[in-house]
Amino acid sequence: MSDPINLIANWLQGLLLGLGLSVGLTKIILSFVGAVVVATIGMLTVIFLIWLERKIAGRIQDRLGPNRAGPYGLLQPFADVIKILTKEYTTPDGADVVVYNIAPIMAVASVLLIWAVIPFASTVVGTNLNVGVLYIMAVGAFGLLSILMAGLSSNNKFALLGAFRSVAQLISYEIPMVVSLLMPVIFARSMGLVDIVEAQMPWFIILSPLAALIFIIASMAEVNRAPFDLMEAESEIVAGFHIEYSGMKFGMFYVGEFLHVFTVGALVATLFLGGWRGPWAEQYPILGLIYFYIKTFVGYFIVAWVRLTVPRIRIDQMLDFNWKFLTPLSLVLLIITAVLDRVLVLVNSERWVYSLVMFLANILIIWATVEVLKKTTSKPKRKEFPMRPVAMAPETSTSTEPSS
Amino acid sequence: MITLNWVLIFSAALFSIGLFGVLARRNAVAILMGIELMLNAVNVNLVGFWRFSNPAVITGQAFAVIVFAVAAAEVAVGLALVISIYRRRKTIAADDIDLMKW
Amino acid sequence: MDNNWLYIGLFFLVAPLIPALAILAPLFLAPKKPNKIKSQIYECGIETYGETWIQFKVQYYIFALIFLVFDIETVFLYPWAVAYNSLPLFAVFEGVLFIIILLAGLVYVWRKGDLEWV
Amino acid sequence: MTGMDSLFLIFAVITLISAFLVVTTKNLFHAALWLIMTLFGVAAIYVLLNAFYLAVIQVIVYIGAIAILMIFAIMLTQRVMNPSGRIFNKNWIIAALLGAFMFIGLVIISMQTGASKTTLPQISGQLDTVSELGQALVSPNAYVIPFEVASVLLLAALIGAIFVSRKR
Repeated sequence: MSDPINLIANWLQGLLLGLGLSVGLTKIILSFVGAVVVATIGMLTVIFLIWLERKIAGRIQDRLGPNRAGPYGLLQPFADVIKILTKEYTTPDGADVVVYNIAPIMAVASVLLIWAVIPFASTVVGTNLNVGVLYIMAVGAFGLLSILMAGLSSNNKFALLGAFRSVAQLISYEIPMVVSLLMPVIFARSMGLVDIVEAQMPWFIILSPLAALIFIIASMAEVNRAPFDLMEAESEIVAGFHIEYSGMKFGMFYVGEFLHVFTVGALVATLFLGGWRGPWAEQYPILGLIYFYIKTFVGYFIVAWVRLTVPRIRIDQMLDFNWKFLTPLSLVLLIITAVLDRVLVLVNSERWVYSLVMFLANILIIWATVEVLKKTTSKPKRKEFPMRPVAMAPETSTSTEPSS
Repeated sequence: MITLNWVLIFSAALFSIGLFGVLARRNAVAILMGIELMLNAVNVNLVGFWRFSNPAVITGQAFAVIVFAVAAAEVAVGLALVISIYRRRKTIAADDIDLMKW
Repeated sequence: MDNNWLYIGLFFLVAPLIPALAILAPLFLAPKKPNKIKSQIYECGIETYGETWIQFKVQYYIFALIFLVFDIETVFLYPWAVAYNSLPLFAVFEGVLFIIILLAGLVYVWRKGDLEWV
Repeated sequence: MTGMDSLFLIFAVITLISAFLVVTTKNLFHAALWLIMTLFGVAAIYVLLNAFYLAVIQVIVYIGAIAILMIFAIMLTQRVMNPSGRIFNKNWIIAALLGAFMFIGLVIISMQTGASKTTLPQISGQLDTVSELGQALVSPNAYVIPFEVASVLLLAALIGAIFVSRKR
């Protein structure tokens, strides 16, 4: 009973083979069922996540969050789903109807596709692609495309502006993301996510905390969450690329965004926090699944926390931060990691020495970066105003009457 | 049973469609799209020859990777030229851009 | 072609199917009473003014250009990283040289002021 | 192996139809979307031919970068929704004939070689093409010179393209 998921899969396989189906067809049907289950669980998680995030937001902003529908407002997301299902669709005049309708589908699909390569536990693995990490980046291209399609087909200026802004942001932050993902690949000598999880004898966040940090920041920009939510920017361009969408079509963009944040949590867990690894995870794969979900929620919580704490940045700051800080930093980190790795392997050091040197090198880079930033950045010059009394004590107010 | 010929015919068709696009379209961006199609056809050929001759020798894939880099450079410079021409002449129709004809 | 990609291929079928079903459901559940005003383009409550396809800054294109070059070069580093164990020392420095050329490009566009959003 | 054959045919037909629409669609934004469809079909064919790394970078580079760049250029240069004027130039019939001759000629040439008899060789299970490619691209007796030259070429393209498109 240590592995209920594979038990069910084996039972299903036996059942299908018993029905007289061929081996190849059975494999296809099993893969199909697996894909449907993984995708459906992803979608259902979102319903819970929306409630969770609203609760966290409430707590951080010193209010209650949803608390009317059901205990602790747990039924609130279901009420929202029912509401959004019965909303009318409006299609704007002059919209490019086919493209307009495909865009929200692609937005969700591009995120769901990432779940195809994530290992949930030691035995529950969809696939182990030998190009897994690059597959994740490739699927991200479809998300980019969905935003562009939504913005260009809506026949709306705000949508167009939002789409262009967000594409500029997404493509910029893809560079540090790709480079930071090279670090786990160098450590694991493989692009397959299963291999990467199995190689994490100390977790990769210990080997390269800076890479994890860069990855989290870059993916925060990739999911368009505050502080990088320029493309929505309610106060500037109303809602950005999905302004003309209503009802479930808008809901799909919303779901896509939440699911993407959760997926980022899963990627952080898989690539840097050891995936399903933990005590007794090899013997009892179901434990690995639980560890994986806990780590995913940790990653998710970090992203949500930053979103609720930090204000939105301007577009020039966003681009400067990426091109003048994150990209050079990640490239320098890559050079140092590559050279150090080769040197440490050449002197044939122990695993703990390797980890310690890598960790110290990362800390050193962070320290040096902070020092360089202190030296080079100047504080924004604000106009100095003379000190003026705001309120005056009653006895002095008559003598120092302002001249104005 | 799939043979090398299938891949070759497919890439020949892709190449010919791209060639037609390059020669017949008026819009300069569309011409660049045609060139992309032709480069893709070349890549399909390279991969096909790699797969059907000796997969242990990686030459075909290495060539295809270099073609990727060349295609990217070509698109970057080509589109920059198109934008520059548009800014001066307010058109990107290829048969209107005849400044250097004689 | 191996079985891993069969699963990926099926995922490519399933992943669009679920949101497509969710989008189709309101066609049976939701009211449908379109009118002229409802389907107007939203523009903060005023009537639509001018053309939608406005001219954009060339800056967007320049950033996309820088992205294209960097994206390709970083993607080429992945096979190098995968093969890291079996590389000779010379090859490691080839990779580092590659990254340095990349950094030189970044320094160039930075110096020339093309990274400024003006 | 009939499954693979039919998959190849399906992807090939989808790709060729989209490619045809790329060169004949009037609306350039739609043409770009069809181009993306074509490139995706080519990526699927790479997967069928076991070139996984190429399939993935096909999507990353072509769809994620080149197609986006094209859409940006379209937005910068033309009113897409109201395309005016003809699609083709005066010589389009000659171009079509030339394309058809090219196709027929290539098919005849490939028929005359032994290509129609070359079947898929088996790939051994432990052949890791990504790792092989990584070694080939940086090892001195293989492709290190093209690899480094490609990076210099991209750098030159970056500098040149920015110089041309910059506002003066």
